Amino acid sequence: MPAIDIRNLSFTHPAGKRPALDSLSLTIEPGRFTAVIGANNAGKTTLCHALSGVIPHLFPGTFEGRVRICGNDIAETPISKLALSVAFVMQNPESQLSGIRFTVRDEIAFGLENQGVDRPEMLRRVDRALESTGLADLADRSPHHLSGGQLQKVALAAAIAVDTPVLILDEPTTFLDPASATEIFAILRRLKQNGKTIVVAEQRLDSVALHADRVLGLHQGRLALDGPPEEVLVSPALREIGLDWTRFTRIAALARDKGLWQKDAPLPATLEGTLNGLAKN
Amino acid sequence: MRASGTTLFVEGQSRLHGCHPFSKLFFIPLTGVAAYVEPGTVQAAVFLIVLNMTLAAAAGVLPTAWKITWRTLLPLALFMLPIHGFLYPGNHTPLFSRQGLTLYAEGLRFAGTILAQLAAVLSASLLFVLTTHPADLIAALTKAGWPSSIAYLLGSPLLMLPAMRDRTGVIRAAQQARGLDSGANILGRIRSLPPLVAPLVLGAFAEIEQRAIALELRGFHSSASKTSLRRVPDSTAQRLVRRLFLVATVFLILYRIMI
Amino acid sequence: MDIEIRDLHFSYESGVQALAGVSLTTGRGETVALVGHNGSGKSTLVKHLNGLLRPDAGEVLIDGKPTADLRVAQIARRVALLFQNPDNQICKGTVWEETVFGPKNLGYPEEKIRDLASDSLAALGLTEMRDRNPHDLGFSERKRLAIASILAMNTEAVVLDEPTAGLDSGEIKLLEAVLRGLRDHGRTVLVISHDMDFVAENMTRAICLGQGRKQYDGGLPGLFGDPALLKRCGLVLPQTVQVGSRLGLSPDRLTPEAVAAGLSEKRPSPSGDHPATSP
Amino acid sequence: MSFSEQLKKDFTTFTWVLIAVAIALNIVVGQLVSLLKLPIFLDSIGTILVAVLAGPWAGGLAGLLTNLIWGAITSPVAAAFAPVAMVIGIAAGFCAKYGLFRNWWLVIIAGLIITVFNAVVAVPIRLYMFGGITGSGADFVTAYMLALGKDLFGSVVVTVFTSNVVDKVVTALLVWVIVKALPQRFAARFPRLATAG
Repeated sequence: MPAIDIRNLSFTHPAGKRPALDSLSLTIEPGRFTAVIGANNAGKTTLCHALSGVIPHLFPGTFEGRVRICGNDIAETPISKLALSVAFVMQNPESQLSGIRFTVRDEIAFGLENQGVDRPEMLRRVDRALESTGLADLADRSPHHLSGGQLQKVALAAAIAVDTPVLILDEPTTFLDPASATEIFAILRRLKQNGKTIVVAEQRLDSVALHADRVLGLHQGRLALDGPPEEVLVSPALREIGLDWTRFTRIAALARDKGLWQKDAPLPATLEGTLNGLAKN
Repeated sequence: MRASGTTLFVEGQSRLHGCHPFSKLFFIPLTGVAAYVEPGTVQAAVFLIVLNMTLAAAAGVLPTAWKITWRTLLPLALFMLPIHGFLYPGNHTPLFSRQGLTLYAEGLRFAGTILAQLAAVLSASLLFVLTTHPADLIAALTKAGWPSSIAYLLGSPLLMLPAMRDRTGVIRAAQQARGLDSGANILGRIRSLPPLVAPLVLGAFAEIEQRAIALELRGFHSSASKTSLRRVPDSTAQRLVRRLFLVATVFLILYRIMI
Repeated sequence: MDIEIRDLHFSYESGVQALAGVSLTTGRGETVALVGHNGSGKSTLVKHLNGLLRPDAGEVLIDGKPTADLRVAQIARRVALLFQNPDNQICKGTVWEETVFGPKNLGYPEEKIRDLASDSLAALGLTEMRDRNPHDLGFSERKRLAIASILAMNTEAVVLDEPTAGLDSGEIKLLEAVLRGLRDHGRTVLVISHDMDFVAENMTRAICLGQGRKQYDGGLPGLFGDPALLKRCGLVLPQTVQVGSRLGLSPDRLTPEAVAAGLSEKRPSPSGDHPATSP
Repeated sequence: MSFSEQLKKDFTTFTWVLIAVAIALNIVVGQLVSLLKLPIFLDSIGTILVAVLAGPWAGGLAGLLTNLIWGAITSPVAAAFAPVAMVIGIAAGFCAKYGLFRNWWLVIIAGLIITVFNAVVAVPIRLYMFGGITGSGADFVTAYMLALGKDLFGSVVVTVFTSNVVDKVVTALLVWVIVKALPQRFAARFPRLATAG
């Protein structure tokens, strides 16, 4: 059974002139790390919403098609039950806090409390989440005094604690500095190794190139690109959806123009790829 | 654990800190009714003030309680004693007279009584506020089966406040940097109000959607019976005392109505 | 316009010392990046440039005149400051009203306000949205609106705090064109940014703050060529310099084109079969 | 779960967060205004906003809890006036329900109505709990009325009314302006806006 199964999904916001998502169909196998890329307003956030049940449960608008997460039809499953199979981390670190927990530890436990997990189990899971996000030292601090990067890790820890098979993240690093962004991706990588299915909308294509197994490129609500990062991120079509190659790719392409790149060798999207390619020549 | 300056809560390990929040909460109406039920007699109020301040001392919060009590009651006293002393409608026993102004006994007694009654209720409220971490009250409410939404309304504004206060500072700075002059005369200050208030309100409103989504997705309204990481100790004795407080409060109210 | 800061000290009420003696000068047409890790004093420093904060010691001079006796609203004529979050400044019901808010406060003549506002909106690709409610727009559109409304004030110096956060690559190109325009008109531009790729390709000088002091002030190659400094200040190398440094190119090659040119200079004959360098 | 049940449920989560935000806004705006040294309080702006957007009961709850929380963060005395803040919210909600937030002069009438209801609850509390004096500038009005020979009750009524009327009218007007400026996306969440605005 695929972790995510989307059939002919369209969604139009009440005031929207065109659909935010337009006849999208795709499946994602369990344990994959999928990145969603695209210009602003391409539909990344709406897709994340559709994968976490925010759409159609919490947003007004026209919803067509079918989305299944771990076999549950999201339109027919109550959102509190969906919360058992999918967790969602949002762009803005602050507004996704519960708002009623006074310590990092209690904040991470919030979702477990709502599920009625018994206390010893809860303590175990919260400690594990603190450990795996490197937040153990901040456990007793107020979440409202943390930096954006730390808050985003709290949100991730909360998702780790509820231990859902699927994790959706909507541009989690937009407001973070590069060091925090790197840490977030390192945590995601470990989660993937533990078998989680991860979907992350992201603008930082260099991070996408390093971590994703598969890249979905959205353009005006449609699926314009779909493939492994080494294909999608260096495809000339990337520019057609309003994005730029990473500078690693651009350097390689310029080198190719100058004859400094092996003929017919694919362009890379990572630092190592570029260095290796240049070394080979 | 610190409440991180969100409320007046003072950290401590005293027995009063360890009491169930409801026990301390139920004591407030009892004090209020006891202090106000028999207007004109100050004894009950004074007894309660002494009792509450003793409890505050035992809990290690007396300095804070004392400071807040004075900060609250001093301005009241400064207005109340002269206004009632000179002008209370029931005045007829002059105490002191100078240049046509006469200070009367009845007014001063009236003002003194009110101040004592207020101090009694205030000190009881302070016992609760100073020794109860808001998280404990929220956990207690949830455990007692109150709707999670009510707990949310009590807790989340407290936690939103610091960030929102910071935002007012940033908004002021941002608009001043765009040439908004809020240091001018009163008309200018009134005119500067909408550009300061609008971003605050609209910005806060823009986050409502995300906050609501976050709550829903984390199962805030799930029908499962909820558990709590935070434990609020309670005891049979405390439950009994709470019931006693409640009965006494009701009795005093009935007594006042009957007599 | 010349901005001069002399031995600036500033501590917050909480007792945290944010600036412990910073001095710098900038002149016409300079585009300066202000970098450093979170809490290094960058935001505190720029708030002194238009009087939002007042120094504990030291002074800020604009064209040789101290700002100490000027009100913020007066300095706003000379130095415009964009804060990170656009929602902290958007206060009007339409994009147009929002854009003219600043120039109106500065008391420009109406015709000039109209021209400045239309030009700024056009530069940031917002012309078609002029009658929309800003809060019906997406985040990156609101961010561009905030930039446009600062630009419309037509000041000699512009300070931008994290202008690229939340913008996609197309929108960043608009911003880059705007910065080029400002530089060509001799305006002073100061940008706080974590986005080193953006800094590398658009700025001419970097000032790095750390622990409330200036850690570096000079050209970008000097900054990117000092690994110890970068580490101390929590900075990463731009992608171009990451490639260049591993291939033994000097850190003044800041664009992909410059790196590629460096590669061919290093190895004029493309047929050579030796590795360029070892990492 | 049927669609209408679902809609109802969605509406409430959104409304709960709205109320929480409004409570924080009351407190923060109240503090901002006192910083600007203006002769108004504006500390019921969130309450009235909620009342207009989500109805009298949501408004009442916002007012009630604002003062209880205020009591916990500054001084418990604020909590004594929680019923007053609640009535402000309820009154504003009914004003909006009956179409008084449609144009500026109706909004002024709404402000006056809110002031009246404010007084109905504030006077007894001020009178019986505080002996008519609350330690603020408004006490001078009370003193003046007493000096004119009015009884305590009459003096307190006049004080409460005069010290609130400008504030409540200005607050109502500001709420009206803000509601008009709300983005469509947001307004779509509140069916009541169709009748109120």
